[in-house]
Amino acid sequence: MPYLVHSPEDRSAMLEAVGVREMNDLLVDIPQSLRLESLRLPDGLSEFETMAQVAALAKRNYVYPDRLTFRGGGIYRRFIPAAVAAVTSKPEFYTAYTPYQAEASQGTLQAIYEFQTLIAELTALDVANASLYDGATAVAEAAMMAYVHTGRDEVIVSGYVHPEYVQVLRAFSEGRGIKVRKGGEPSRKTAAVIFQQPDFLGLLVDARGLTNAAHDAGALAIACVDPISVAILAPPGEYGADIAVGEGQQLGLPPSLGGPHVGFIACRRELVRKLPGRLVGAAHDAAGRRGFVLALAAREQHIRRERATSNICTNHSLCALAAAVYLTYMGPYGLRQVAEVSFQRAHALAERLSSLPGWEPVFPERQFLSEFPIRVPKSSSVLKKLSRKGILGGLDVHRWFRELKDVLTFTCTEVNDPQAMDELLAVLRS
Amino acid sequence: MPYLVHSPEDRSAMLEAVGVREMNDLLVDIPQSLRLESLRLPDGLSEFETMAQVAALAKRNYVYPDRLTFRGGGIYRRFIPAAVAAVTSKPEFYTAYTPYQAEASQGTLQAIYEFQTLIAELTALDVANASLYDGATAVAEAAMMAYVHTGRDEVIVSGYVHPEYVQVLRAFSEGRGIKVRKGGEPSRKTAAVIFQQPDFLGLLVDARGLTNAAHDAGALAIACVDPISVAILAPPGEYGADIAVGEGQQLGLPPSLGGPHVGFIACRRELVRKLPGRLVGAAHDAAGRRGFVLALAAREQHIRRERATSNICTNHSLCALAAAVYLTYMGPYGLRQVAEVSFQRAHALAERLSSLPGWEPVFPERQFLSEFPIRVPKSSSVLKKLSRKGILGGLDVHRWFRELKDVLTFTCTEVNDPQAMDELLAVLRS
Amino acid sequence: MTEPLSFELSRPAVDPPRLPEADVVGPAPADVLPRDALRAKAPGLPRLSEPEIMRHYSRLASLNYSISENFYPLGSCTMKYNPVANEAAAALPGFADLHPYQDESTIQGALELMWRLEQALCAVVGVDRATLQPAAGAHGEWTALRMIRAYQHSRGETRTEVLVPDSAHGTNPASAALSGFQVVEVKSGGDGRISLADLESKLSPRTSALMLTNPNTLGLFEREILDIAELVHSTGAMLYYDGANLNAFMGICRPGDMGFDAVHMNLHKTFTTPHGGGGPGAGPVGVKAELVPFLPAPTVERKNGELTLDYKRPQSIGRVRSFYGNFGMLVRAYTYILAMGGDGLSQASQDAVLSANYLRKLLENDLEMPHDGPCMHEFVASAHNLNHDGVRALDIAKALLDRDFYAPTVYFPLVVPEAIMVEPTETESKATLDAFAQAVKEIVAQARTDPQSLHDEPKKLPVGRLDEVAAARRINAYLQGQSEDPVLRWKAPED
Amino acid sequence: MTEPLSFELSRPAVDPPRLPEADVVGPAPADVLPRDALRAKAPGLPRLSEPEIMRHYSRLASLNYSISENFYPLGSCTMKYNPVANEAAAALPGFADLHPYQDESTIQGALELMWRLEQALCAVVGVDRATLQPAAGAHGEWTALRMIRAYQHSRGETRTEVLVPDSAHGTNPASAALSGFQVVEVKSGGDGRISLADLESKLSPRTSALMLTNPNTLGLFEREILDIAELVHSTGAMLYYDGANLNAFMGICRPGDMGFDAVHMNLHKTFTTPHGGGGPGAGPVGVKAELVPFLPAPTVERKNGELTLDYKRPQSIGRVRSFYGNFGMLVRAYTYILAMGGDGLSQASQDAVLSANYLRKLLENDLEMPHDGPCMHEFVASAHNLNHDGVRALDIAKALLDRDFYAPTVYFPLVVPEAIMVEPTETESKATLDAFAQAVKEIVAQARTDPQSLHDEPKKLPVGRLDEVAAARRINAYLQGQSEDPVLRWKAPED
Ligand SMILES: Cc1ncc(COP(=O)(O)O)c(C=O)c1O
Ligand SMILES: Cc1ncc(COP(=O)(O)O)c(C=O)c1O
Repeated sequence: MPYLVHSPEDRSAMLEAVGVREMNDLLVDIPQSLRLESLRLPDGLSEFETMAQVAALAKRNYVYPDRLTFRGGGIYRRFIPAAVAAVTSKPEFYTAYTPYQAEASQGTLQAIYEFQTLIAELTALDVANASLYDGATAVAEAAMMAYVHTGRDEVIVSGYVHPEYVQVLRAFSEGRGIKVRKGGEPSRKTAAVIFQQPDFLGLLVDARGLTNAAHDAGALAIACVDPISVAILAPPGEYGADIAVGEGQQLGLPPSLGGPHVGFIACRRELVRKLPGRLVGAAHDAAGRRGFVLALAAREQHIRRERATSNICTNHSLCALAAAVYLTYMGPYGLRQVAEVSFQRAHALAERLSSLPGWEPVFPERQFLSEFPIRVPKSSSVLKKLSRKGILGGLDVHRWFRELKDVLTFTCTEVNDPQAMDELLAVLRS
Repeated sequence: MPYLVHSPEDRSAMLEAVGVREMNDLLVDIPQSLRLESLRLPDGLSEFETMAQVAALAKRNYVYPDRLTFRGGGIYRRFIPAAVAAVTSKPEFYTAYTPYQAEASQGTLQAIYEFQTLIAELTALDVANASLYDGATAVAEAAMMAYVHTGRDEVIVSGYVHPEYVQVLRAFSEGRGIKVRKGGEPSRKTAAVIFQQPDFLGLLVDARGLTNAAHDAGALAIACVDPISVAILAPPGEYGADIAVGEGQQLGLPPSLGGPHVGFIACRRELVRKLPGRLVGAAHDAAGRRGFVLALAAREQHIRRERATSNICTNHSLCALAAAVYLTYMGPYGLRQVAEVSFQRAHALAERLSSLPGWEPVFPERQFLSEFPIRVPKSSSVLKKLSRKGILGGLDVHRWFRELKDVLTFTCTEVNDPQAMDELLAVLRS
Repeated sequence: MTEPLSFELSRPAVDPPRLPEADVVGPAPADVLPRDALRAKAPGLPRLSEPEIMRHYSRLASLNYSISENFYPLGSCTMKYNPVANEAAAALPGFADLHPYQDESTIQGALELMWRLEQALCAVVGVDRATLQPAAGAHGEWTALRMIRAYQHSRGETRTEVLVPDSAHGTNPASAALSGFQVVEVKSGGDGRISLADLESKLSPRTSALMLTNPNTLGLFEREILDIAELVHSTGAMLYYDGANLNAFMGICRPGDMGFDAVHMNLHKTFTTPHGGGGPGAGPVGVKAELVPFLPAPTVERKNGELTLDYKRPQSIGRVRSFYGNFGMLVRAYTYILAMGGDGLSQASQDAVLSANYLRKLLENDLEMPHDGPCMHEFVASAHNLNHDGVRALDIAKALLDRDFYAPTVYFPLVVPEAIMVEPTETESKATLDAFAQAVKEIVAQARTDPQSLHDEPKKLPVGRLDEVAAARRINAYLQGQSEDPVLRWKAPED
Repeated sequence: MTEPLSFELSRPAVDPPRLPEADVVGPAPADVLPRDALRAKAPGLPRLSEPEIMRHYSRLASLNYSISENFYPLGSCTMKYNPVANEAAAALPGFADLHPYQDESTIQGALELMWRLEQALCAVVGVDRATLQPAAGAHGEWTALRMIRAYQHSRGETRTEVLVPDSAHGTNPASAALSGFQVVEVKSGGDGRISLADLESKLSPRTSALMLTNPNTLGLFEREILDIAELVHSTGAMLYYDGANLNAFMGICRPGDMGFDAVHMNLHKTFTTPHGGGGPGAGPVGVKAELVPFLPAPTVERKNGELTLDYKRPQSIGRVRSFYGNFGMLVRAYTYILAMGGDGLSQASQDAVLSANYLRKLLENDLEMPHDGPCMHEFVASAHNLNHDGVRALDIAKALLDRDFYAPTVYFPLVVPEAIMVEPTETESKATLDAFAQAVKEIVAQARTDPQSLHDEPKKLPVGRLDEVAAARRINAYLQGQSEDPVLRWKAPED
């Protein structure tokens, strides 16, 4: 059978060595009443038939070409260098476990150490961890940090933060008995002010102002940032935010219906002991050679158990590796160009869309980078029309925000060439 | 620029170290009259744009689904285990050179040694080489061996040998002044009798009889065999052929419009010194550890120069590796099942096709394995009709053989499920 | 050979990669954005060419042990072979290029896959429905506890305690605490199994749930599982199954039949999705009927042929992750289940158990076996017998690395001193198990004759034992502001 | 660590892989085929499970040095970085799954790619048309000579000799002989370049062609190339360019402009298609107008927008390979050319030349430099200066392996004793070149102080120096029937 290695001879030799007559003799501890005849599942298939069935399922999905995808909402189509998959598909990386034995895991450990450094540089904060599950749980983990650090049990979510992130934050907070408030002024009861920059609609928020307000109330400022945007925008560290989190999908990972991707978290030196998850640090051997090890493990569940900063164990290392390769490929100037090309195209598109009859910008007074909200005559028919032509139009945000009826957020990146925009407008005008 | 590593600083530092002022000082030996301003080629593109252009070209080809591909003629759609690409895509294999430094190339050398053994086992001959370009050049190289070995300058091509192989054989022979005869009895002038089993039409030939006839005339018998077929059919070694050659595409390689694939060649002990190309053998180090090295190099161009057995240098190692993985995955029983499933399906299809009005078998008295010729009312319209429904019908062999007007050769393998045959017949009946 | 950091290889003037130009007339950020919204200092990313980057990561890869090249008997982690076909499946554009906010009508294939996977997982563990949202096992534990709590709330109960055996994995108590429960530890008896007496004494109306893995982390099947279930249920509490050890009995028995109300599964253990050096994984949670209303939203539902995402679940605990979970991992696990089938999965668990017992047998005279066999898919030995030679479990682990084997899990579970936890899995050959046993025997012999030399291992790896204590000291110094070297990240010398 | 052979790992009763069943009613082979047509003895293929197979090949891979992890300064082989994007391009189903006998109307994209690649190659080397059929450089050499011969035949000439410099690669004379020519060697002069005097003396009405590579295998540009061309053409002979060294001057000059009539290119050198441990490569041949009628059939032609394969070429030398050449390699090379562009290719050659001269400079005091610089993309040094210490080029090569570098080409070209041929290529960083030079310096120093120790290297690799002489002896014994151990293949002990 596929992936099994023992031959019948091997099995009987092993049973004999163990000193039992048959397999059942090894299962004596299992109450007879629990024993199954077999699983209610079909028998296995050959690899050929397996792949044919799986491919048939894949074919039943419609893949919008990247250049005709103008929908974001937290997941974006971007250019992914072939180098990324070439590295993450190396079995030495993807078939290794969490690097408990440092000497035999230097590849993974050093890659994580580089990832931590890259995230710290992007966010301009002191220390980043090895990864979290996604942007949503990263926001929640940051809130837990603030709760523990301040001893206060309320967090304020300011403005249009990704609605699914807020939902996850609520689920986490409920367990800990933390109140999640939408908006409002921070007070002495406030553990943290959480904002997203740019926000879920793509618009810039006054990160500096929000950070200062939080600090004035003795609360922490938690910035949820787009990792590409900080090539242009002031990073959390520059305006004094205490914790930066975000979703790393744009750093070399395909959309894949929403996962697996990678959450990142970075913080100021004072908060490092509160960080959730793995941390890799540099160490040396007796010969003075530098190597890397899992560090500050005393924060973690396998040591601290119920008093751990988080329950996270398996995280998203391989996605962090992808992000590290992506950021190393781009370098500071490549990343900036990606951000600027997206910015310029999005602004060009915004202008062209605004010129359509009945289309008008929402919050025209606010700035944006590469994603923006626009009110359209009838969102559903607009999207249907585009979809019929193989174009994935903007995201209808009304499903989360009552006040934003018929508002679509459009996004542009380096994959949406000008011709693609022309096609988009042609369809809309038709 | 892509794939270049030097920064401007690096370049000037290196120029300085060399002791010249500018690049041109290193190109002084090139006559001024030859110097170019630049290449008449467009400037380079980003990887994103490059891949977009290449993908656009790929999209302009129609890919017939494997299950609906009933055309062979030397290249076949078969199940390729994912294991094959997983191995051949390892950079340690595909970015290495010919293993001149044995100690640092044991991976490649051992893989080739295993390939040589696998081919020797398949053909039931003594020794096989490290690979040749393809089946066609393998036939030609075998003929050269016979020419040198016997000192005779005529080779007989018996029956329906792949027409392109024969064309390549002619091109090679012309250079050496060897006469290529189609059919006829071998004589004292004959260096070798070359036949294909099964032949180009898929039909079995009397390999044993042809071999004996060749031997009676003091000529060598060269069998060009389908590497899957020998799981069922007597292999060349069993009926006494001196040299076995063939095309290895079916052993784990995608059709890829005809290449790269791999030619194989195996022979009896007496002929080993005449073999073209690389040979890997076992050797030992001072500590008695077994390793592998390039062997009998004295046959080859880099030592023997104009007296070499062949001019081949770079061969098709990576394709040979693919074949080795494929054969190891299949094992003797897997390979036999692949051959038998193809056999049974082909025979079922032949019967169903013969029942169509105006369709009749060609050479009904002859046996076949998984490919067979059949005469149809009007080949061109049959194929058009099928193609319109996304089915790649049989191969029209009339283009090579005048006598075979309106004859199509159909092939079946484990990828052509019965439903695919139903679809084929439904279209033909419609 | 060690490898410099990408930051150390970086050179200031290396060309950035070629990237598309905007090709539109539009403002540059600096033209429209307020000065103070702009980044002041460029991030210190390395600047390298593609050939340098690829070689850098190729060399890093070569510094790793991994299942692809090494036996990886890491107890509790089920490091089995990761089929390459799974990777090909997940890479299909029809999966990898799907946007999570596409219209449901355009992702019917993906929803069908999730639906079928849920069905298959439910069949394997014997529950009614499952959520595929959790990203890992710990995430699944917490999700399950949230559901149990919501269920009890809905019945007007406020239960504040979760019972966790002393042999449990650290994520169990951590997940319980994260969900707002008090953690109450339950002792193991001398036979390595949970003590019913102690359990009974800890059970109370305050008890919300008992978290259990079976076989437990000692690799022993909880014989009295039915009595345990009865006890727990009789107090109105629920029984939670930590599925990390599911590889022990697929097709042999089912947690659902044992009385477990909620079960998490580690697709990255039992169902061969790769560990990735520490994730991503996937931790679906299966539940019995009474917990179904509380599953995270959305669930996948089949409505007259069409598959839809159901968000209208009034009693749902809400969302535990963005979108629909680690979809790419779900594709891999589904592909594996298709290939294995019910027959293959059953044989896999039987082989896993057989291999563990075989290896245990080979080693029983070399290491201490604190508990009687038979074991299930793994066993826990102890290096306690070598302590008088000054040799510890850690030394055994490091010595194994020098012999091309990864090390077993050591010092877990905590209830066994000098624990060495070995899980061979069904995808390691008898020859490999024999070689591993041979290596352990040699190391034990060496411990007797020359214990000191073991402290110097590993010798053959790119680095020797790394001084974690010194590293921790330097980290503390940084965190206390006594040093500017963060240790937890690279910092440019000039900074 | 060495790895057993797959045959040695094999076990008799391992399950064969799951494969599709026939699912049709049809006869089995034995039912219809005559007994004596059937195979008597099953082939001795190994029987292993997929996990064992994957680990086997993963371990074999780890025994290789390769560009991906090691500097590979193998002279004449242009071991440059192989872009990963090329691999992704060739794997596109729109290329990989095309049947060679599909109707032309269904492969227009593929034909367009071949057409554009031909155009680009012609632009780089300065010729009129090219064939993409040859599978490698040697195959291209032979193809070109066939064309030259056919051309001369068509003009009623019978020229029987091909001139080949003594510094030429072995494939040159071998290809000439294979095409039925006498090979006449032309001597190099003291400056390492071809001796015009000697050339003149060898040229005659019998001369069909002169095969030349420029820069020659010593890495030196043939300054007098224009005079050479004039001389050759004046006798009515043709000039053939061995394109193995094309990496030296893309965008700087062109063989066509130098007067070469036919040119082969190694796409697996200059155009980054991977070497694959010894192929597959691709050796297109470009020709001037007068040779175009003789190109192998089919050629790709553009007829009013449509691309077609032209088989009707009365004067063609025929076919040199089945189908249309190594198409998958053509895709890779075209992808590379698109990404590099004219500007990139020109810079690549300049960097290759700069790097070679830089490295040559670093080593000029350690190794003998038999010829004056500047060199082009590679240079040939000599270990002659170390012979009195009993140290040979081979020792330097082996010692480099112990320092994580692959070795340069040694003992080629034959005109330099103890030749060490170094080609760094443009994709190796200055840091790598510096480290390599440092290693050579250390080895040379070691040769002076402790020459004996060099003979024992390599020490760090899975095997030490292998005794090829003993192996050759055993092979001879087998070939002469004095032994039953073939050495050139594994044989089952019981056989
Ligand atoms: C027994 C046990 N429970 C829970 C977990 C946690 O699973 P994960 O690492 O996927 O969060 C693990 C894995 O390490 C485990 O071994
Ligand atoms: C100078 C020279 N000519 C010809 C060849 C032959 O090329 P190939 O190995 O592709 O047949 C080579 C490659 O080794 C070479 O270096």
